[in-house]
Amino acid sequence: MIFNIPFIAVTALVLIGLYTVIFRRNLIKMVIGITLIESGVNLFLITLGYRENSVAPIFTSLPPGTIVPEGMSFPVPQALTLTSIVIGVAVLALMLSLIIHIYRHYGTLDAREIGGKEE
Amino acid sequence: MSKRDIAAVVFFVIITVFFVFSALMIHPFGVPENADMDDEIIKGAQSETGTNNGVTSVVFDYRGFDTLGEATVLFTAVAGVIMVFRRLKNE
Amino acid sequence: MNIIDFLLMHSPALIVAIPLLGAFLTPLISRINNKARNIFVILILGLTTSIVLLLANDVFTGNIHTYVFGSKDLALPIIRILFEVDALSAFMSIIGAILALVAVIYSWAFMQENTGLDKFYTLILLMTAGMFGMVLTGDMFNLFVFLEITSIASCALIAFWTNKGKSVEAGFKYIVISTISALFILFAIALLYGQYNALNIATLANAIQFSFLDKIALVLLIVAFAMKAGIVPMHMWLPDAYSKAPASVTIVLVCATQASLYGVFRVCFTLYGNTINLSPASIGWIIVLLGIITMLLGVAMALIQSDFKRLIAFSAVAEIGFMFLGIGAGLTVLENAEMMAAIGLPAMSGGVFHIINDALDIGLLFLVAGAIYYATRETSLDKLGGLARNMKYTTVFFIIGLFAVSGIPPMNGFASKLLIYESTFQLNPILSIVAILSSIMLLAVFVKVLHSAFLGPSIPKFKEVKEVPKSMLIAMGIIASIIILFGLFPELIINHIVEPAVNALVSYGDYIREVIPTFTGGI
Amino acid sequence: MNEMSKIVRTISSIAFPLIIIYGLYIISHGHLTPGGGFQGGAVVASGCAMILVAYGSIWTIDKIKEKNLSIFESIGAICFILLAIFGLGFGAVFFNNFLVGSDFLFGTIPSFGSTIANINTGGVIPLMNFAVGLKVIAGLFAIVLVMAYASGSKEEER
Repeated sequence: MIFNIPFIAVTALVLIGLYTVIFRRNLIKMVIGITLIESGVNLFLITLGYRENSVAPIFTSLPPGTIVPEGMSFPVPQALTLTSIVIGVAVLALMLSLIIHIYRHYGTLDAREIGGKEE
Repeated sequence: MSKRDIAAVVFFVIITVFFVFSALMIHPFGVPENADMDDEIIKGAQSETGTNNGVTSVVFDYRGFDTLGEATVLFTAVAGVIMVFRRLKNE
Repeated sequence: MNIIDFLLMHSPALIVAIPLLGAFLTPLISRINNKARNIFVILILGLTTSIVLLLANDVFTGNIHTYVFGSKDLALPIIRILFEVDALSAFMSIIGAILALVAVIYSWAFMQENTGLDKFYTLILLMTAGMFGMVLTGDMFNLFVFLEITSIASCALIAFWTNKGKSVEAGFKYIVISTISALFILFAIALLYGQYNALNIATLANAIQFSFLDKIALVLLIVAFAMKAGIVPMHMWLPDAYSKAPASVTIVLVCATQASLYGVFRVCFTLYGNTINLSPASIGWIIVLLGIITMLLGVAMALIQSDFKRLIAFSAVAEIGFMFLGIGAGLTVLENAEMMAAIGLPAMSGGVFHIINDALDIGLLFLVAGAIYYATRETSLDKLGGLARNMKYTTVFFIIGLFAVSGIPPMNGFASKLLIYESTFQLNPILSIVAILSSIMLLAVFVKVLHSAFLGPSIPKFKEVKEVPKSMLIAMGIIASIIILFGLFPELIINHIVEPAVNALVSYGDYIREVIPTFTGGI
Repeated sequence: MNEMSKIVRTISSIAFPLIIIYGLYIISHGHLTPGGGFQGGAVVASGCAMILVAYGSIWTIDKIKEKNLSIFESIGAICFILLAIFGLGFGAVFFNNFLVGSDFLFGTIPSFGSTIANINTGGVIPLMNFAVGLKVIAGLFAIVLVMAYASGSKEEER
């Protein structure tokens, strides 16, 4: 069971993030929650690609005695995680710039106050 | 509690159950069940793409179109941020 | 090899790559001048539309196109990204191509007075490219990437008028909803990848065992796509986003929503088509129920709105209900061949036909609303009035849209709604009565708009209002003429475009067999 | 954002070239060692962001406009997609690695298994790394610059 710690971490990250998004009213905290969910999902992806006692799938100066391909971890989840991280950065930048504008218009970051206000 | 809060709690509980079960039921850490696609990629990476780095061979060759999409996402975000902070006419 | 064959062979890649290249070039071209940029964008989308039509023409005869990136042959196991185009994908990409082209023509005059237009056009092109990628791809992760491109671009465009707090708020709401749903989709993809070590849709559909994890993945995928498609319990973001965005963005956003709807269909029918062990009838009834609720709620909310664009947004919600009613009614009789031929196929073709009709009708109405905003700077129905005197063409286009959306002959809405009424009446008369009732209520809603905005005494404030510029009239004219064309020759459209799409929806086996020849299931 | 003290400015001026060189190393060795266009680009962009923080957004936007960065980004993206489209001319499909196995640049194929690093491998991958690197540097720096300038100019108004 101790080997499943990464999956426990994934669940914890996703649930903390989801809790923050659903129950917190501050927009910045919502964004932090989304970032947490995203880290959880990324961790899940990268965890799926690990094989016991494996090395990174890079052939430059490979440790002697490595079996190819069984001794290497999966390259695809790493590539997917890379893509997903960049997408996360893009979304984060856009969300933060919208929050700056919302703050200029309403003078508050509380989601409920913003919903009730007219311009 | 308002109706909205109850709906939020129900949604949260259902999703919690989903995530907990999927973390419990997926294969144990380090012992994947199936490795067809990745073994094929590791074996072919050097001869087909000429790279020593398996991850780069996936990122730029086998799944190169994803990387184009990823670069486009960044491009979109930059265009979006610059557009959102543009100078408006009446300012 | 002549040029047509070359284009046809590479068309799945070109349809995505040309708008992308156009988007990357737009910041450079707009250095020259604004006119060159507008012409360039229209040319790029015109070229894309012609390639889409070329590809669709071939796909509708029954071929399925596959395109492997980076390698000529399709070696198993699939390790490269694969595009797979069947009739349903081609159908959705036609909608996207036409509306995006209309949107840029409309923007020429409509957006003229705004700053930041080079970024605006870049984002429109990116959004279109993302939409094409979503409907053409045959790879789950690629679908996620294109979904993100579409949602980031649309979020930035919804918030285009940053001087209005409400539109920035609508954009923020949209990006939060779409990011969370995209992360759910990514998690579901990871679940599938962890079990089967594959990302290709056909490979996954062949390998799927429908274990407990697969069920979780199915629910997450459907919830996420339904959230983005604006189906009723999760439609909160839709009226805000539709009504606060510039009109030419809204019309592309309608297509983006329908691309998410395509995601629901692809997941239910292809990815899980072989293994779902609920009977199609029970899924069908769930969808029918969802459709009825969506329809009634959309119409009821539309009745009480006083803002023109918000009213159209709620009637767009109601229109989604009609699609669901048709497709769900078809599913309820999927297992019975006789009933299927008699009721199921007409109902499903009605539902699928209504997808394109909805995009055109709602699109036209939003363009009319945009035209009124352009002329009067006002969207509140309480303050508008007597516009028909000065804006003759716009009024005509509005009446065409009104007839089409409420299903009155000879418009396209009538053709698809008639199919839905007839087939659901045989299934259960109550369903068709509810559908007819909602149509009548939609008619009432828009007659109210016609009365309060276009007819009635002229208001002194709007005495000097002029007809909108030519480019906007041309854009509205294109959609209106397609609407009338579809309404006059519905048989032609149904036989050549809708039925191949319905067959592609039902017979998922062909889609999988194109990649994995040994696959035996499917209808 | 205002400029920081002289100590910070001096230290960041000294560190800046080192960060740039390290980032470029990561970009150019993407096909041999961990790293690549995105990672190296992020390193260089964070070096630029350090300069932005040290010298303030008004000084930085005088030196380089976000319009120019956006042009650089477009050029990077166009190079990337053109490299993909060239595959269509040579090998008849998109994203074909047409340089692998040719005698031209980066054409060598390494032998199977553990090898020593040879930079002359990888086909179009190193070129794509450079294109993506240029794009990411310009893109990330443009985001940071625009956001810093926009939130900074607001503070002055108050």
